[in-house]
Amino acid sequence: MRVARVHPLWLAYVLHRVSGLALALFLPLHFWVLSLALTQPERLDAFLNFADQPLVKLAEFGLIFLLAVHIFGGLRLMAMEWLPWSAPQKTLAAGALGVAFVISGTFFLQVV
Amino acid sequence: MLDLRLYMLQRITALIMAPLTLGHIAVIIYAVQGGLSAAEILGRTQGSVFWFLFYGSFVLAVAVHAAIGLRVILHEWTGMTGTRLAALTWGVGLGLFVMGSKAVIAVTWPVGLP
Amino acid sequence: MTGTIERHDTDILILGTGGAGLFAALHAQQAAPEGTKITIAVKGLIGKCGCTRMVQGGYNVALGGGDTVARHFMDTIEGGKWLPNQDMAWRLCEQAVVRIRELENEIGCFFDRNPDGSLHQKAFAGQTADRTVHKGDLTGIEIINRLMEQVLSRPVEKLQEHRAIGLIPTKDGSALAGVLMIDMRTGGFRFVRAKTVLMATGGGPTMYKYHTPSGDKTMDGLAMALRAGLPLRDMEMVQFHPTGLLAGAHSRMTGTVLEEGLRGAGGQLLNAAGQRFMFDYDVKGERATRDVVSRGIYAEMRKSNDPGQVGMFISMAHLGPDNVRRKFKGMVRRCEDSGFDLAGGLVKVVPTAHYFMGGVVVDVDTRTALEGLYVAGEDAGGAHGSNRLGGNGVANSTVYGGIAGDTMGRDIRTMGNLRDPDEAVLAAEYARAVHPLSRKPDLVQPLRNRLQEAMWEDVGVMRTASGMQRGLERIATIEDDLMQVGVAPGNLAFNLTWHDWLNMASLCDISKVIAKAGLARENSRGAHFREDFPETGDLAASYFTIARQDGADVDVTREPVDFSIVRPGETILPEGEPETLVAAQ
Amino acid sequence: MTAQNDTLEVSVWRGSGVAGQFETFEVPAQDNQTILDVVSWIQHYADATLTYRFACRVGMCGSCAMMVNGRPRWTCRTHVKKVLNGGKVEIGPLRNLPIIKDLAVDMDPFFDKWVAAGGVHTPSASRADPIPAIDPGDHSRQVASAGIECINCSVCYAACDTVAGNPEYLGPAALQRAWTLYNDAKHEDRTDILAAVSGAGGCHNCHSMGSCTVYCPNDLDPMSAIAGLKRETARGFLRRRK
Ligand SMILES: Cc1cc2nc3c(=O)[nH]c(=O)nc-3n(C[C@H](O)[C@H](O)[C@H](O)COP(=O)(O)OP(=O)(O)OC[C@H]3O[C@@H](n4cnc5c(N)ncnc54)[C@H](O)[C@@H]3O)c2cc1C
Ligand code: HEM
Ligand code: SF4
Ligand code: F3S
Ligand code: FES
Repeated sequence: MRVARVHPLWLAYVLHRVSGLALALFLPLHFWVLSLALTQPERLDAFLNFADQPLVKLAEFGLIFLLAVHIFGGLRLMAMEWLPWSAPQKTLAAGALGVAFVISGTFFLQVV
Repeated sequence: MLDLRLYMLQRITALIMAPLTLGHIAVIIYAVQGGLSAAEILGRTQGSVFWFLFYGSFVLAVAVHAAIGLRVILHEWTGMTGTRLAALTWGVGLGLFVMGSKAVIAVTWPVGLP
Repeated sequence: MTGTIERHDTDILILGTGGAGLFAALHAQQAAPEGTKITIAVKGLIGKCGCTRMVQGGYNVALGGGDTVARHFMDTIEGGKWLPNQDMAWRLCEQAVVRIRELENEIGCFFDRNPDGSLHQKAFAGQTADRTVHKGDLTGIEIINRLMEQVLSRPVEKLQEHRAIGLIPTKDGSALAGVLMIDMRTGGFRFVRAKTVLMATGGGPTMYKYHTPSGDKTMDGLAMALRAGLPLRDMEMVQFHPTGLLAGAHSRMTGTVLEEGLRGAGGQLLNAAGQRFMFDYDVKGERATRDVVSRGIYAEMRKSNDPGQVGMFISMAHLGPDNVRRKFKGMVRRCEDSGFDLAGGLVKVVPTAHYFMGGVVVDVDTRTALEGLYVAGEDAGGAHGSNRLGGNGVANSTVYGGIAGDTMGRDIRTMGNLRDPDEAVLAAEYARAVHPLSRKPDLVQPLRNRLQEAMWEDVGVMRTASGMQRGLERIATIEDDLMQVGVAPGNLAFNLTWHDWLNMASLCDISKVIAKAGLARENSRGAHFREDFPETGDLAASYFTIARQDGADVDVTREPVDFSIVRPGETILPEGEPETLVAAQ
Repeated sequence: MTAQNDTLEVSVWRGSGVAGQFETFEVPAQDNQTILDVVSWIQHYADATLTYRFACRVGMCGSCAMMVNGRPRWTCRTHVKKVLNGGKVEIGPLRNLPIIKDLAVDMDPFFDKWVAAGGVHTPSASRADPIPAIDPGDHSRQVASAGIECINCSVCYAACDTVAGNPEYLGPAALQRAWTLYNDAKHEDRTDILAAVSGAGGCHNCHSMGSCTVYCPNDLDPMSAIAGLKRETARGFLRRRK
């Protein structure tokens, strides 16, 4: 059976989960690349060069975006859970997304 | 699946990571100006107790945080429970911790490039 | 031919989970000896069916501030037009004081407060003090939710969606052995033996075209009691609420209550020409008591004599739509959900059968003529006489439900073993229930519609001898037709149509009794209005009706009211007490 | 909008337990018709074996909730016009509860959790005592009153994806009741409630996805109530560690 439940808070939840999951999958890769520094620095350099390509840049932007989304989504959640004000939740959700955009946008502009 | 203890652990690690991650992003934004190179990165971090603690605590926190997070997702999406779920939680946590530690050591241990 | 009937034993069996049933379960647990097994059987889900949940206005109880038990009692007697059993009415008013404290302190209800923290009380029509305790206009939800939680968390056996269909006596007929029921979810039969049984199935005059009670209430209890040979009293007394929503014959919303407070706040009743008419019938206009307003609307409907124009209109807009929306939020939304604009437009209303004053004859401890059977709540007759005051309904079911629990818990100590049933009666009750399964399947609902039309037209708000005779004939034909209508026996699990058939059987049985008792009362009292006998009659010679099954027939007799506490024309209020404590509106 | 059509095309879930399928019926359209009316019409006139549940007909008992076009609703208070989609509507049993038959679900798990969450008043006084004076404007009383009108219809429970994925999770309604009692000055064991909602199926499983609050037909806000429980338990956790 189909379930209809699309509304802002639910989307915020999905976004938080997807970003968390993506980060969790990406992180081991990130760690692996960094640990190359010790043993094979030239491969790290090669990787960093590879990372200069536009497509990869875009992917990085996505990653930072996800991180930002996840962080501000998480802060939003903890604010909702622990701080006494709770009414303007949707605004919070939208706000978190906005901040995430600004941060990752800055990153993007800097990088390109 | 998530009792008060796990919940607090996840929230506390999140709170620890929030400034660390934002700081990390800030550093990257600053660093990428002018292009990255391994030497540049390592030159800044290797041998620095500050960066060791900075990234070390991140690794510790993220291992706990992501393990709990994945545990919840696994349970809700696959119905996994009991020892298998516990084993996977620990596996993810330890795996991340080991890999992360290697990375932190690589980046901050004061050995210099061989 | 008893197919498979599963046998089941318990000590205390309670039928129904309204205010009466749930209170009985709690009190039985407190009063019965350790180790007593308590079982609840109910036609729906625990606490979610029945009318107690639907109580809006509130709970009558005299809590001081000038109000006294004596005053509450006098209002009840005068409201019931001197027909109530006075000992029962007294006990009701007296125990309500304890019960409301129990509800607040032990069960966990929270009723509305005044700014100073004391309970807020208001006055329903017909009361001489601000007496009604309430939780907004959703009092029943608060009461039943809290009771339900208490019962759900206790070790009580729960037989949900179990419908009682027959009271089975012992072979010598001296006592009740147990109750035959249908496990509705499986369609199987179950006979439950018990030392004591409380019947709290809540009456429910749903044989009228317009009615307020919940869908599960279809007079099953009274029909069972009638067949078991118990005397029923005041069976002509059907209370109509004046403002039921009229949303069309196809809608279950039709008949549901638009609250009393609308009229209290100044709501106007208009006819098709847009004119107010209630002042033609009573000086209080729309603010007159329920029976008066119901008759006013009914008379006006008849006057308009337009088949296309059923019902009158309630109008609130002159009070300011926004104001109405704020003050009656729930009602406005409810109307809106079924397509009407209560705040700014006109909503069609019609008198709707609301409460049944009649019931099984019981003593003040809820005992009946049959050993082992106890009756409380709307199933029991006597406390209200010819009219139930708004707010005395829940008070009655919670007070007497609790008393029933106490009494059963006490009585069970002196009772021996479980009793064996008269297998012949058991077989007969079983046969009755499976009757439609061997007939050709056909639609049941048209019969329900026909019965509801007949009762509304001929045994309704205004009655005459010839009308009620005609009504009886119509019921008889409908009953004959019902016996020919079958239900396909293929899938009996949760088969609502089979239960609709059984509902119809109960409703037909009690409809007949209502008409017969109506014929036997040749005067007009409270809810019972005879156009051919419009006078109240001599109060000092007041009688109540008693109906009993007599072979295939129902026999109605009259019995004099015992004025055990106060006589007509007298009062028990101290001399010099003001007539009313309610500030004039 | 094709509400003017004189028939509705209604898909209804049929079956017991996990097995079942949708079956389509043509139902005459009427003014002022609710989904409950539609379902009743099918049982009365088209298929005598259709099973569903209702009692009060006016949104007070919470027994008629079903999935209407994939969204949990009180069917007695849902006007057909509100949900009709090109003359069609799909009606299924409430989500997240075992199906007994057709449109009727077993609500026992819902109520078991209600009790398990500590949703039962424990008295601090008896019927012999006077009714305590309580200031209705008091902050904690207002918090308690915010969720008190819940009719345990299970709509929020059906809307919540966490319940769907995590069968142990107590769910929004039960937790809201616990929060109400936690704020009720008359309740004797307030700390017991925090213990009851802190287990493996407790309030901490809620992801604040808010479907409970968005779909509650009573305009209640279980999400915020659960947040309250999280706040109080977290506070207790930190205090204990000190
Ligand atoms: C809309 C409405 C508003 C009302 N407002 C007020 C008010 O403001 N104040 C007031 O005092 N009174 C009010 N009343 C009246 C009040 O609700 C009743 O007087 C009282 O609740 C009856 O309680 P009860 O326990 O006897 O029956 P109910 O609460 O009706 O319970 C009957 C129970 O018996 C069960 N049952 C029925 N048949 C069977 C069977 N065959 N087998 C097993 N179980 C069965 C039912 O499912 C139900 O659980 C109102 C009634 C209605 C309908
Ligand atoms: C970069 C590393 C991070 C990873 C890999 C990660 C991963 C995850 C994962 C997989 C989840 C589970 C999601 C779910 O249950 O739906 C999660 C949840 C969560 N994360 Fe992160 N996270 C990271 C950083 C952060 C940070 C920095 C914060 C701080 C604000 C944060 C706050 C949260 C919160 C509050 C939750 C709980 C969500 C819920 O209960 O619904 N996370 N995280
Ligand atoms: S919170 Fe709302 S949706 Fe949930 S059970 Fe209560 S009334 Fe129903
Ligand atoms: S929908 Fe479920 S996840 Fe929490 S906010 Fe409501 S309980
Ligand atoms: S039938 Fe009671 S809420 Fe719908």
